[in-house]
Amino acid sequence: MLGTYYTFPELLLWIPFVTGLITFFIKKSTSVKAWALFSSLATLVVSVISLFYSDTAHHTEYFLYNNVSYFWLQYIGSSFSVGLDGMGHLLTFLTAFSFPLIFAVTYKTEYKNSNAFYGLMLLMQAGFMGVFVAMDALVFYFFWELALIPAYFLCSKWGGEKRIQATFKFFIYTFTGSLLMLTGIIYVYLQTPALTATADHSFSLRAFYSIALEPSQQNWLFWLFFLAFAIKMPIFPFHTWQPDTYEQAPYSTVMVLSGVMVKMGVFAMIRWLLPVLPSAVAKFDHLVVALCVIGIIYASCIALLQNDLKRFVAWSSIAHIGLMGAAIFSQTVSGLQGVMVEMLNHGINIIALWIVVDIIDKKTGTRKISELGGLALKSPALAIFFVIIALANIALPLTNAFVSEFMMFNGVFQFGKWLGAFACIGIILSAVYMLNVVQKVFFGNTSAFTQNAIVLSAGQKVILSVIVVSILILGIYPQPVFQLTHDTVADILQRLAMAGK
Amino acid sequence: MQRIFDLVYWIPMLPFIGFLINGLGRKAISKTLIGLIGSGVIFISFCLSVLVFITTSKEGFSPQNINYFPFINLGKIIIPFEFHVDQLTSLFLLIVTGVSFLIHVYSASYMKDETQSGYGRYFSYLNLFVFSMLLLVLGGNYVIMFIGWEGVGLCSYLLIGFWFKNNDYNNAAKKAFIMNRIGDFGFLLGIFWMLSAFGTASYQNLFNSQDGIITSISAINSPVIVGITLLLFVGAIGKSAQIPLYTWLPDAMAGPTPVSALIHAATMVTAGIYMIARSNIMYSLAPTSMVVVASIGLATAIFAAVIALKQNDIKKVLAYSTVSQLGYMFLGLGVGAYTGAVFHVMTHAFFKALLFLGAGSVIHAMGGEQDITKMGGLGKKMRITYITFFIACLAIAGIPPFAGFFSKDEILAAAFANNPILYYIGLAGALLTAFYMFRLLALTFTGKFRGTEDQLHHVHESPAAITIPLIILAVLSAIGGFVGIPEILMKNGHALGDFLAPVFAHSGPVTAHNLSGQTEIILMTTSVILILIVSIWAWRKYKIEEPAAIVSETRETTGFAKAIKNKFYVDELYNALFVKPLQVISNLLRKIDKSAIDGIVNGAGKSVNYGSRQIRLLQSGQVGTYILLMVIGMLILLIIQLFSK
Amino acid sequence: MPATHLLFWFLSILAVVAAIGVVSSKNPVYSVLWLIIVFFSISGHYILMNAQFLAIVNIIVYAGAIMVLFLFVIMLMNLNAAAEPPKHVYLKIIGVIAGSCLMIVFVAAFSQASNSHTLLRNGTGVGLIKNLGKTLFSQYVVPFEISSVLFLSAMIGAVVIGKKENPETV
Amino acid sequence: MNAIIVSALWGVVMMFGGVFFKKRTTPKYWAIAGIIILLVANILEFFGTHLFNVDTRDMLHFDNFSLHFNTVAFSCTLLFFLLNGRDVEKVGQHVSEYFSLIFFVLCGVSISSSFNTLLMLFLGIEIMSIPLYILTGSDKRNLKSNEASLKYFLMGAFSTGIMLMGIALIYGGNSLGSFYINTINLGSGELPVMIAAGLVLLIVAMSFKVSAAPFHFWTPDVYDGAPTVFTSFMATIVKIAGFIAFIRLFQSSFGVMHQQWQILIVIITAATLLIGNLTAVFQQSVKRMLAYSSIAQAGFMMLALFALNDTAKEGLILYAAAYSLASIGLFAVLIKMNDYTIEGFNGLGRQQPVMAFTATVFLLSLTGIPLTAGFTAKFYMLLAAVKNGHQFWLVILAVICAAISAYYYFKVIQAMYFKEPATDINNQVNVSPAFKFLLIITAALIIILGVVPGLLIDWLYY
Amino acid sequence: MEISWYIYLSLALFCIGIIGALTRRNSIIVFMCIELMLNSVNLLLVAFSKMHLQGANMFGGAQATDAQIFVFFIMIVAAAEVSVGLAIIVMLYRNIRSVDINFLNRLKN
Repeated sequence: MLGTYYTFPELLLWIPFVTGLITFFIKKSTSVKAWALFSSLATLVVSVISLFYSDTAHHTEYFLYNNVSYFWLQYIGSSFSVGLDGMGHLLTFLTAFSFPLIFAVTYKTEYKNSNAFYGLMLLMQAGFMGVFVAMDALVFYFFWELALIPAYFLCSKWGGEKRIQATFKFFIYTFTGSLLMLTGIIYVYLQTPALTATADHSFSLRAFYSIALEPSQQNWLFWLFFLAFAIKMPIFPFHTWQPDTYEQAPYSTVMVLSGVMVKMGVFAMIRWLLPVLPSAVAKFDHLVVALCVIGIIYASCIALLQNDLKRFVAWSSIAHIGLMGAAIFSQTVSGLQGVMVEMLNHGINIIALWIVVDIIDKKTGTRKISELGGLALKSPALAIFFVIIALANIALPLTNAFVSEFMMFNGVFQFGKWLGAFACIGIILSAVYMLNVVQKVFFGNTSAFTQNAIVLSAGQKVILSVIVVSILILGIYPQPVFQLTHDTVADILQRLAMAGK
Repeated sequence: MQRIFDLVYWIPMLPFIGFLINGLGRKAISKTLIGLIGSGVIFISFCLSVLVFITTSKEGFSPQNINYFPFINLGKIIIPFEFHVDQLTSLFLLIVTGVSFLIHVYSASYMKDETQSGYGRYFSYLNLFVFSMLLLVLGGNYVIMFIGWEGVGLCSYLLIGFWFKNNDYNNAAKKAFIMNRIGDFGFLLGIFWMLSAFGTASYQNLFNSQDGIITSISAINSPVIVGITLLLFVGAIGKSAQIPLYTWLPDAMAGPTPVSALIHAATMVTAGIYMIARSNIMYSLAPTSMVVVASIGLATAIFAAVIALKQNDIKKVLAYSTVSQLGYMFLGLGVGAYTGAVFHVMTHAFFKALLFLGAGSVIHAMGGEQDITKMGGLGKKMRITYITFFIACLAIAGIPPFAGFFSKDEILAAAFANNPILYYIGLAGALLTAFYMFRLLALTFTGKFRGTEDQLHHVHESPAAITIPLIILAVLSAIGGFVGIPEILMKNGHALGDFLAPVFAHSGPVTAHNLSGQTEIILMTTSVILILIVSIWAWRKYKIEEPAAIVSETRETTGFAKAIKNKFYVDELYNALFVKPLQVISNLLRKIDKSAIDGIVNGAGKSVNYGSRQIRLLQSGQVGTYILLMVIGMLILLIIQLFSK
Repeated sequence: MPATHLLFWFLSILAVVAAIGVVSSKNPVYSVLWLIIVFFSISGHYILMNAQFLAIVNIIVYAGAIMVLFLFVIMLMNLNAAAEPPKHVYLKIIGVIAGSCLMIVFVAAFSQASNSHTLLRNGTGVGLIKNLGKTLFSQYVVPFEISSVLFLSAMIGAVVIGKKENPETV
Repeated sequence: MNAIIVSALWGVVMMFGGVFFKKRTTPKYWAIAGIIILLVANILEFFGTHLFNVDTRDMLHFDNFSLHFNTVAFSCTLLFFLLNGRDVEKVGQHVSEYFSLIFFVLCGVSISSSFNTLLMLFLGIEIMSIPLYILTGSDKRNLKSNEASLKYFLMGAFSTGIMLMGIALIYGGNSLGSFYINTINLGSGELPVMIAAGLVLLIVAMSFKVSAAPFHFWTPDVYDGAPTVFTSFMATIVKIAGFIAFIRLFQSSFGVMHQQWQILIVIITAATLLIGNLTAVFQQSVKRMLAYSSIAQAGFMMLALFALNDTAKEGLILYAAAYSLASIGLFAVLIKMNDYTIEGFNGLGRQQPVMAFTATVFLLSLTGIPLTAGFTAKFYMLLAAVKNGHQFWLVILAVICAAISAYYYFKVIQAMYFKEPATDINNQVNVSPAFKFLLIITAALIIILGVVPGLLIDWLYY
Repeated sequence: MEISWYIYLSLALFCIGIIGALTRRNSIIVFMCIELMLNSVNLLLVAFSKMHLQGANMFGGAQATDAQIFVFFIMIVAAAEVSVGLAIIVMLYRNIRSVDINFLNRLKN
């Protein structure tokens, strides 16, 4: 069993990293693609296997396979320790699942000097993995930044015509946030007790959880962390980098950005903010939830007016993220569990959405909603896929998003009736903008751009079907995901509750 | 016989399978086969429903709660995927499966002009609808009900926009879905509140006679209950097209006629009534909400009926009449006549489906013409349609012994018991109903033909696949009422009431009639007499022999009449109140985003650039200046260090 | 008032006046001369504090070598008063103000310095060549040696900078 | 002591070499040999072998810190020679003189890293500075170079005057009447006025040497005017030597009364960070931009003086290494360019992948992106500063400035990778494989230090 | 004589030197002003060495000489600086025929 030689987190981390580095030295573009796909599939296999060891019931074995720690900077009490808990399993799986999907669906697309492209993609995957498995604040920060760099290069090299400015804004914005977080991390670190003989403080997650800071300290530390994560997610009003970046980024990258990278923020909120600064969370939760709820409405309203499909998806995603943020800070079982499931669902759904948009863009040569129309006449298959995906995005029952959004709204409602009610307006608005687009793009009469039919390749059909099936399965039987993340949620809520007393 | 409950899940499952087959194989399978599958699966589940019904009607039957798997399990909140079967369920099962079976058969012929794949699409949608509707009815808790609830909404969206080339249809479909969403918004909040208040959403735990949470709540009108019930009612308003969310239903007539019959008359729109009847215990605990329900129902009943007076589109008339009939049902619920409401749902399903199908047959014959001012005298050409339609009119107008009479009478009686004023208004509504129905009948089937020549040649009786369902429904709406004969006319004749009694047992005190025999008789007779008079008046008024006279209907009216003709400008009002403002706000927000929020972010960058441009001027290149600045810096440091204490 | 005080005041005033002369005189040559006067007066102070060795060195090195060097350079460039157009007057003023502020700050600070009133001790010929030499070559031999590096680099510098390059080699 | 003597001697050797070497290329190899010997000698001393036993009367004090720093400085110089040896030849005729001057500077560096009296500090600083005046002016025909050297000289001399006044005042205030820096340390009492004044003047003078605002004005002009090779040397090794001297002086002499003068450092640090970063944003010439960035980096290194604890010292060593490696590499790349403006870098990624990639690594390191030494260095600085426990806002300011720095460093990256190259053929850059190899080595070093900084720091506790 | 007299005197000279450096444009004169500053420092150091005589007794007289030695070194350095500085000035003069520091403005911003 792999787990006995290399623990799963290591494998998940190193496979993409090493293969990514190798990719740079492959010359032929076809073999590059094959190699990248192969690597991502290998990662997927590992993560799937790891899911079988995610059961915390027989704990020793579980721990053995999923946690490891090496000496790193022992003099300042930071060790290279990585591990997988429920949430880690979930998100590593999402990462591992989305990459092969993306590679496969964009297999036809030709990127110039593709070895660099795929190499960076794989490095980015490694970065994500690192963030999700990090059990040490410094390691976490390390990968948090590392994930950003490939994204920067991918977007500004292979993106649209205004790519450089847009991506640069994105980079500077997030970089600032994370630097602030770094200072926060350092401050917290200096409050931690010594866990090892060599250093008198420690960066390990354990140490971070073990301390109880003064409320006065927490109150300003909170913002240092929150800013970084809020920008990454992005929560209103820190979202302005997102539409531009999504508009400019190449499709396969934007799939990753919106599908996985955004989850880094959510993940970090849950792992590094809530349990570490509980009293500050208790102090500011209303404010934050209010912000998020405003964000939902705000983004939905603006999404109504978008004429560019990419920007449209970007805004709708902001709305969803807002809901996640609100649910996190509702600090309820329902809310947090909902977020867990939603992280997976949102990942799948938005990637699916991008895939379809990509196909439309490639085939018709336009992203302008006003220039499209009547696609359903010529290419019914695409229409059906899109409609299902769109319905998943507006959280129609029996699609995956319904479960998660139901729980998140429920959580927010428990947190505050009025906030909850206000947030729920989102479901109406989401229906409005989604159906608008469905109608304008697929129904009605064909336009000059949509004269000739779009024939889906077999590969695309297969991938979209896989996605649709997973959408439905997760929509009808989400129980496994709950079981996966149950312990994490319980643990975090318990910490919050203890701080409450 | 109990083992039937192990098969219950097949009732929704079969239509779902039908949906899959027809949906995926819509290109492969031949039309006839598609039709067969589509109707066949429904028929099987109809038979199953009959079995279920028989079982439930047995003595000493106790409600069944069938738990399949945990849908959402949060430890302390568990929402299982469960079915709940009792008398109410089984009755609705019968109605849904029965009516939809007939309509499937009808559609098989009605839609035969569709393209191969379109035909398949149609039937798959229809099956999917039945599936969702059955899920709604069978669901063992509010969440499962909600799943069905939104499912039917989706199907109605898909079916209204079935001919998606036409953007007006698409708009109608979108309107329907969004208005439903607004309702669902309330419903959802209701569920959330329920969950946070009671920690459960399944009927079993809420309404169980022994240890039900609600039943154990003694406080009448506790804010929680009122809040929840009102929120749920918002959902019902959306789904069952009550004021203020009714405007989607008339537009929904854009869909194929059988769809209007099935979804927008017989089944889906009655989901609201089902839901409230289902949660009758809660409502009985919240009289305030009851009042709200009753008043909204009554208002809708009158309002819609008034609008219906001046409509010339045959389907629009029927649509408004549906709205108004639904209003009656809510009135019934509001005054606690749950049985009456359900009874009316049943009868209404029969005669309204019949009316729509008849209308469909007429439109079919007229080659798509829907304007009644261009019809007339069709009775001679289309005998069966005419007669069945006539029966339906009698039924809906409430003329004994047809079905509508009994159900409507029960509601009105209960209303009188509750508060005479409700009764009088209700009666007025009934008269209006009688009037516009007979107006419709007369204009369509009697008098002289007003259409074009070739239409006249084209007119013919529809084929058997269309007429048979008509006949069956006609029979049902003729005799369907006898399941609920009032006590005073026949000792324990109210079979339906006895059947449903256990469901509404807990809200007994509210539902109890306290009317003396003769009052009831008097009410009945008066109403019947009045209705008859009105009907005959309408009949004579619109039995137009010479086409010229029709101008009275078509010409530009003024004042109140004009307002009625234009449906009181409600759509325009909503446009001005909600749609436009949303646009404006969104625009505003977009501007804010560009200028303010993004402005701040970019402003930071700009200010850095600006600062850079300014600060670099210090670097003047002059040694003298440099030394001067150094000295000044030194001065400042010295002063701080030496004199800051 | 003892003679030493008189001498002190005389030398001090001389030094300050001369210094002002250095700063203010238009013609560079004059300022050189003024500077030489300053050096002489400072040497006077050295003698006053009987640091004879330094006094001599000061005159030899500064007044002798360095100032002559300056003079050579100035002559070689034959700069005269006209060569220097006046600096912006307000810069001059600011400069003066800044300098005097500095002076004021120092004075204000040191007026309450603890040891500002300790008297200078005379006698004990620390300043004599004998003692200085001894210390320099016993205790301060290392810095002395090291300072040679300074001179070496200065020498090389003079070569590198001063020597005319013949263009074709570069 | 090894380092001082060897470097001085080798300086003399190179000086005479000027007479004997016939070929222009010979001095380079001698210099490389010399620096290797120097490095070895220093490492030997680090492990306790003293080639010369000289009684310095404790005027010089060689501890782990100073010796370790010397190692870093010499290694960087070695790298500098290897990368830029050829370019030194291009500057002017007196190749081997240049090298000997550099060796003298190194002598000054090793003095100022190990001084123990103010006298030695003074000498060390001067020995560092005077050769630099000359090197700056070494490109004699280039007016910019002349101007730079005169500016540098005048202001340098001025700062010397200020420093001396400071020393004098401290001597006066020091009741023991001694120049030994540890005798100045009077425990945590109230700072005597005279010493306080002297301390301010010393801070001013040292800030001048490390080009901290508002005493940084010479830096951009001098770095811009001087021949690029020497700029690279000045901006890296000399500057960090200044920092070592700075922290050494203030920790051992005024460390105990830190609180009484910390505010000055805070002001200077803040000013340096702001001015350095803000002004760099505007620059069009990469060379000048690097000059300003060196100011900005100096601001970050000032945090060590703000913190003044052990972490700060570790951090300073690390920062010294990270900053020097990156800057030397970057300058080496810059020298090869025909056009120093940012546009000059357009499309380099296409033409010279290796150069572009390594340059990217250097820039990322300067920005402080993880996995590069720059990050660990910045991290240690921040750690030290936060540990210090006062003025947290300064740390926030520092990181915000770091973010701003990304703004101008990434302009170059954008130019290299995302802009179209200039089409004219004479803009082609061509470099030797050996050069590329060295660049890769440098980049590798940076990344290694970024992953395991312990390799460098742990020697402090050897 | 009190030490403060000498302190003030040398400070005066120092500041005058600074003023000169600030106000003059002729680089040679600026340089001379800097020399003036150095000399003021020398003076101060010597004065201090005298002041420290009493402290000196407990250190065996050595300490007093320190300052004077220091002055000696300062002179050395000054000499070196002068040679280099003048060389630079001359070089510049060769090129631009002027020693006016206001003409040094090729490098700015």
